[in-house]
Amino acid sequence: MAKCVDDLKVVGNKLLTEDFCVIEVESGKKLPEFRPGQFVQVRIDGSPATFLRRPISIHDVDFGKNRYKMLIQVLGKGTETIYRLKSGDYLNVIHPLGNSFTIPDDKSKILLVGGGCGIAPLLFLGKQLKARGFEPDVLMGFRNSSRVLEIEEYSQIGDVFVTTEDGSLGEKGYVTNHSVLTSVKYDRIYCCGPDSMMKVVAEYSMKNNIFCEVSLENLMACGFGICLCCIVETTRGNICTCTEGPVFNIRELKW
Amino acid sequence: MAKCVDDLKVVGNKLLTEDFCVIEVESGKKLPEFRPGQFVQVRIDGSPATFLRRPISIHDVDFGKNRYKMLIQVLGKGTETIYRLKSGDYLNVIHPLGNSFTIPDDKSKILLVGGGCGIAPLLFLGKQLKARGFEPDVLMGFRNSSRVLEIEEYSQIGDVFVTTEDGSLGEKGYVTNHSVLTSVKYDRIYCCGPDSMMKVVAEYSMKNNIFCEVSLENLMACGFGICLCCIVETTRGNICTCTEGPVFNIRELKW
Amino acid sequence: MVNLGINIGDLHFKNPVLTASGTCGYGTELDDFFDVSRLGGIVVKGTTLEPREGNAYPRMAETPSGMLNAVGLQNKGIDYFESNIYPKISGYDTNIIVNVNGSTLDDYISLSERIDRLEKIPAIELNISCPNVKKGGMIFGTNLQSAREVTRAVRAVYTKKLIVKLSPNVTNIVDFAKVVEEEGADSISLINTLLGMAVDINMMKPSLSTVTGGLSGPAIKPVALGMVWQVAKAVKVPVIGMGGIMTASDAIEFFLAGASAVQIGTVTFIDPAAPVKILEGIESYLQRKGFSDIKDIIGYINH
Amino acid sequence: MVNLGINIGDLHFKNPVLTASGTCGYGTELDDFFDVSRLGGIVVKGTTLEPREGNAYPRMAETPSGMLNAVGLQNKGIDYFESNIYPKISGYDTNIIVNVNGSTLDDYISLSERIDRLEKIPAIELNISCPNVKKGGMIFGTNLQSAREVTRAVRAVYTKKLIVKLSPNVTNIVDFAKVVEEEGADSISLINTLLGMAVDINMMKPSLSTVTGGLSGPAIKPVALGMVWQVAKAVKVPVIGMGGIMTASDAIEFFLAGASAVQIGTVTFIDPAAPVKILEGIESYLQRKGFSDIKDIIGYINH
Ligand SMILES: Cc1cc2nc3c(=O)[nH]c(=O)nc-3n(C[C@H](O)[C@H](O)[C@H](O)COP(=O)(O)OP(=O)(O)OC[C@H]3O[C@@H](n4cnc5c(N)ncnc54)[C@H](O)[C@@H]3O)c2cc1C
Ligand SMILES: Cc1cc2nc3c(=O)[nH]c(=O)nc-3n(C[C@H](O)[C@H](O)[C@H](O)COP(=O)(O)OP(=O)(O)OC[C@H]3O[C@@H](n4cnc5c(N)ncnc54)[C@H](O)[C@@H]3O)c2cc1C
Ligand SMILES: Cc1cc2nc3c(=O)[nH]c(=O)nc-3n(C[C@H](O)[C@H](O)[C@H](O)COP(=O)(O)O)c2cc1C
Ligand SMILES: Cc1cc2nc3c(=O)[nH]c(=O)nc-3n(C[C@H](O)[C@H](O)[C@H](O)COP(=O)(O)O)c2cc1C
Ligand code: FES
Ligand code: FES
Repeated sequence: MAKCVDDLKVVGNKLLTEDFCVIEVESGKKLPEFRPGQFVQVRIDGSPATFLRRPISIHDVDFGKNRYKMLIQVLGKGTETIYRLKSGDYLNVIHPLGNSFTIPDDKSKILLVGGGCGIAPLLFLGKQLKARGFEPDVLMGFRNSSRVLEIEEYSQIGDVFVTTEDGSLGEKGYVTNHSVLTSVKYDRIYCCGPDSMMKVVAEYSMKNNIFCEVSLENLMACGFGICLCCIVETTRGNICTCTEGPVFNIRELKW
Repeated sequence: MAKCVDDLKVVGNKLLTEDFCVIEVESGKKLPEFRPGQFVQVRIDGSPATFLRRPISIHDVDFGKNRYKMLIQVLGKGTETIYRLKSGDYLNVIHPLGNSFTIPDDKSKILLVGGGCGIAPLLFLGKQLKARGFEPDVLMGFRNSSRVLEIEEYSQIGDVFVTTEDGSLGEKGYVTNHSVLTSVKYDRIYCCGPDSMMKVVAEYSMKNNIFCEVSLENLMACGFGICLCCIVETTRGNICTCTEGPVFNIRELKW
Repeated sequence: MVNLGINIGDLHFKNPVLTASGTCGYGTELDDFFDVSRLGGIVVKGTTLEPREGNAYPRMAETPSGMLNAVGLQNKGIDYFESNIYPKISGYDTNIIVNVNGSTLDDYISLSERIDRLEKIPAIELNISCPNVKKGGMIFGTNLQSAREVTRAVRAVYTKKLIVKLSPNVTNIVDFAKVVEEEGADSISLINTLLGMAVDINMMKPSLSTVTGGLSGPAIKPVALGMVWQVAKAVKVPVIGMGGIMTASDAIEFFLAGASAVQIGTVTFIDPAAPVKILEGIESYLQRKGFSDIKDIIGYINH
Repeated sequence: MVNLGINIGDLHFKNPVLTASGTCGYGTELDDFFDVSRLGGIVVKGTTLEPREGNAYPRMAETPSGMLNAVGLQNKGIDYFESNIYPKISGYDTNIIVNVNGSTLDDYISLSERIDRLEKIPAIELNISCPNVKKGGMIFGTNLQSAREVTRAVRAVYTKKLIVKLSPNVTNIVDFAKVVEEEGADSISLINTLLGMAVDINMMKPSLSTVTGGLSGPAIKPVALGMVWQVAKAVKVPVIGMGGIMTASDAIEFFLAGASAVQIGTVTFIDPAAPVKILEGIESYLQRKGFSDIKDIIGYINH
């Protein structure tokens, strides 16, 4: 699957909260074959503070219209610039990048676990799983109810469970405390979120011998394997998150 | 007259040609007392190529509305950014900067000579002269008729004479060849334009013993006298164009 | 309340934000924009014994996130300073520091002696690092023996606080820091500009009349931070950091790396009120992080 | 038609645009974006005798118009290169140059001997300037005697074209250039990264696991240009310039300053097709200015 540089037209920008939005872009060309878990590298023009591109997950894809979505959380200058884009603006990207979540061959019971902005790649993953006959559950953790994102979207995939740190929506606490984990026996967990969250999910999965893949958000300079800046320590040595990841089986990681 | 930093609101941007525009800005505060020949330092955000501010002349002032105009010629990233501004955008400036043209006390016959974008400060100057009872003539040189700027505006000041290099409007050739210079006896010439043009005007004025002031466009880093980058060699030594100029009597310059 | 005061020996600075030499004139040029007495100190323009005309125009070129200058220490000399500038600025309620330059050892000595007599100047900054003059300047700052000699000679005649400003254009800045400390410097400031160059490809000639010049601005911040960190670990005297500071956040990087004070340079050209904004930003950072004293964060990353 | 060819001795480069080591992998990573055989050369990733895991994460920090890296020469070693990479890349119709690294003199010698035997590698670039490894690396490039020894030793065993890559972290780069020229270098390339640092003020710790790292990108272009200009005037061998080249216009600055070829580094991370765009831009500049040969503009500003 060849990577390429493309100028995408912004066709929509839905502001979810003060610091989250879903931006939809369209290519003038046929989209390459994206797989869930992959990401794109977005060029941010117009600031000396955004010299490098910014990695952003593929949130949802409409292959028919050659469109895809990105879920953006504003952290600094780069994401702020994306947040401010309007329909008609253009966004230069390199895509598609990285490996992808493993779609199982067997009849697994699957849980998607996302935290904050980390839910981004799970929508595309969930939709692909559903299209292949799986019925994944979705467990999402947020700080509080005002930061809960896109529940309706994820409800299209399967049952959605929520935790908030303050209990303002769903169960109180962290995702690993949610009751669904004890009431349902999952074969596979796919997880993306803050490192701290992914580590407890990984630990939980290890202990319960559940297949688990996590998607890492290491700092990247290039995104396509030439700078060696994004490495993670694995059983195979230091390897690049951008080409061998961002998705890793937790058994490979030296966590 | 205290200098200050101000955020000005763009209230209009008249595109004159592909690379010229007149942008009008408004201050929320009372404008300081601008004098003709002075300039402002415009901050250009959004590009590593425009680290420093850009000096731009004060083209016209409406003290009543706290508004003023700038005539912009697109040369690079900085002026291009200004050219693209729309009503409602903001422009951060330091103003007012520099000295000003000398308004005579006597009843002089005055000629304003401008070339290309160099006509910018002459509109404000001409209007102030007219307000004080002078009847200045205006002589403007352009490359060709498609680059002729704002004749109507300058016609409000006095008689306007034009030269174009290809003769497509007015007399053919350079300003110093224009017939008005031989038909009218001027006491004073105020000039702004490319160095090459100002040098011939200065030479002409010297030879004919005419009082002549030119406005220089030296490269500036600060614009208010602290960097010492904008110097010009004068009879008083190396002095700053931004504080002792941009207007100089040609007798001072070591041209 | 946050304590922002720092000391160089027994010389107190009410806060650690100073202006950098050559980028704030004599302070008076900034009067319109803010009350310069709010700052910890003002390091005035590079001064020499005799008046200097500096280099030919063009003296400036913009570069990515920075600029090159080739001013070449244009100034009216110490006599003019003493009679015309000193009276005007000695009323500021802040530490006024003169940046001392010379082409020969004797220049440095005579100039320092002269300034020693000026009551309201509690310190000098010995500039052995100017890349823009043919004689002297950087030569002193890029040769260990010369750096030692000029510091020793000035120390012998100058009785107040002696800050030595180092050049970054050296293989090992720590060697220089140690030498000037050994010779009695009360403080070390760094970095001066990096040697650099730009070419105008349309005119097909160098952008500066001198071909090479001094690079300043955010582009050099990483280099400056690296050197400040190395020097601060290696010497006991307080280190004054500078190079590319645009915001309070930049300044805080320098404190965390070991600087006891910072100087604000090129940013002043773009935002003349930057020094005081940076001062305010440092204060609120300390409050937000729960520190009551600037000294708590100096060299923090080494803890 | 414009002639873009240049030579290093009898080694011909069809054009003067090469990729820089460590910023283009082995060339293959760029296959998706353009035909790498269009370039004058590919300088592959820094290679060592033994595999190296490199430094710990984080290895990267963004800085104003630049970035810091602390990769630390991660690579799978010469054996892996020979059996797995070399076969894949030796088909490119361009000069493939291996960037040679070592911790000891013997490392450099053995590695150069090994590479001398690889038929499709017509040149090596001796990296005596990596700031990101504790042993070797920059030590060789910041000490004149070591620079001399390593160049001499490699020259004694390596029979093809020897390019020596210099470190900018020195007081006088010309001294180093002359020494490696004396010892038989066929070409000199510069600059490697500048030593730099960044601090994360929220975490209150260094941004890189190694504290300091190597600064690259447009921020360093003025420094690189200044050094290329100085070196090109001082030596007879062709100079390969690099440091912050983003556009054809940047590359042309280097040619005008005296570089016979350029290497394209960090920009490739942002625009993987940049090398070939720069190549095209150089060609149209020459046409616009009425030159028929790249050699006509090399060192033009000194005419
Ligand atoms: C594979 C991958 C997929 C990603 N997908 C998404 C996505 O779908 N939506 C989204 O909003 N973001 C995503 N991110 C994170 C996103 O790339 C960063 O938030 C963004 O680069 C920050 O840029 P900025 O200019 O806004 O902030 P900066 O000014 O660069 O940084 C602001 C602050 O955030 C921290 N920071 C920046 N990047 C990271 C990071 N990667 N990890 C941890 N801390 C960081 C910085 O240290 C700094 O403190 C993804 C990252 C990766 C590697
Ligand atoms: C006192 C003063 C008043 C000015 N008034 C006006 C005005 O009213 N309207 C207006 O459009 N421009 C005016 N200028 C010129 C204006 O400042 C420059 O055109 C502008 O800074 C160019 O910035 P840029 O980013 O667009 O181009 P850059 O990318 O900075 O430069 C593009 C090209 O123009 C050349 N250039 C840039 N600045 C100058 C300069 N000052 N002199 C000669 N060549 C230069 C550069 O060398 C380069 O080749 C004035 C300049 C001064 C000093
Ligand atoms: C235009 C200009 C003039 C300077 N003049 C002097 C000087 O006279 N003496 C001196 O020690 N440093 C001088 N410097 C260096 C600054 O004081 C400072 O060390 C350097 O610019 C780095 O800081 P910055 O990046 O914040 O500007 C000058 C810098 C600039 C840009
Ligand atoms: C991530 C990274 C890795 C690098 N690795 C090497 C290397 O292995 N060997 C080497 O000689 N230079 C290495 N360099 C330096 C570059 O080849 C080049 O000299 C430097 O980055 C300056 O050019 P640039 O500003 O165009 O990137 C590396 C640079 C970067 C950014
Ligand atoms: S980000 Fe460059 S190799 Fe992964
Ligand atoms: S532009 Fe700085 S002194 Fe004139």
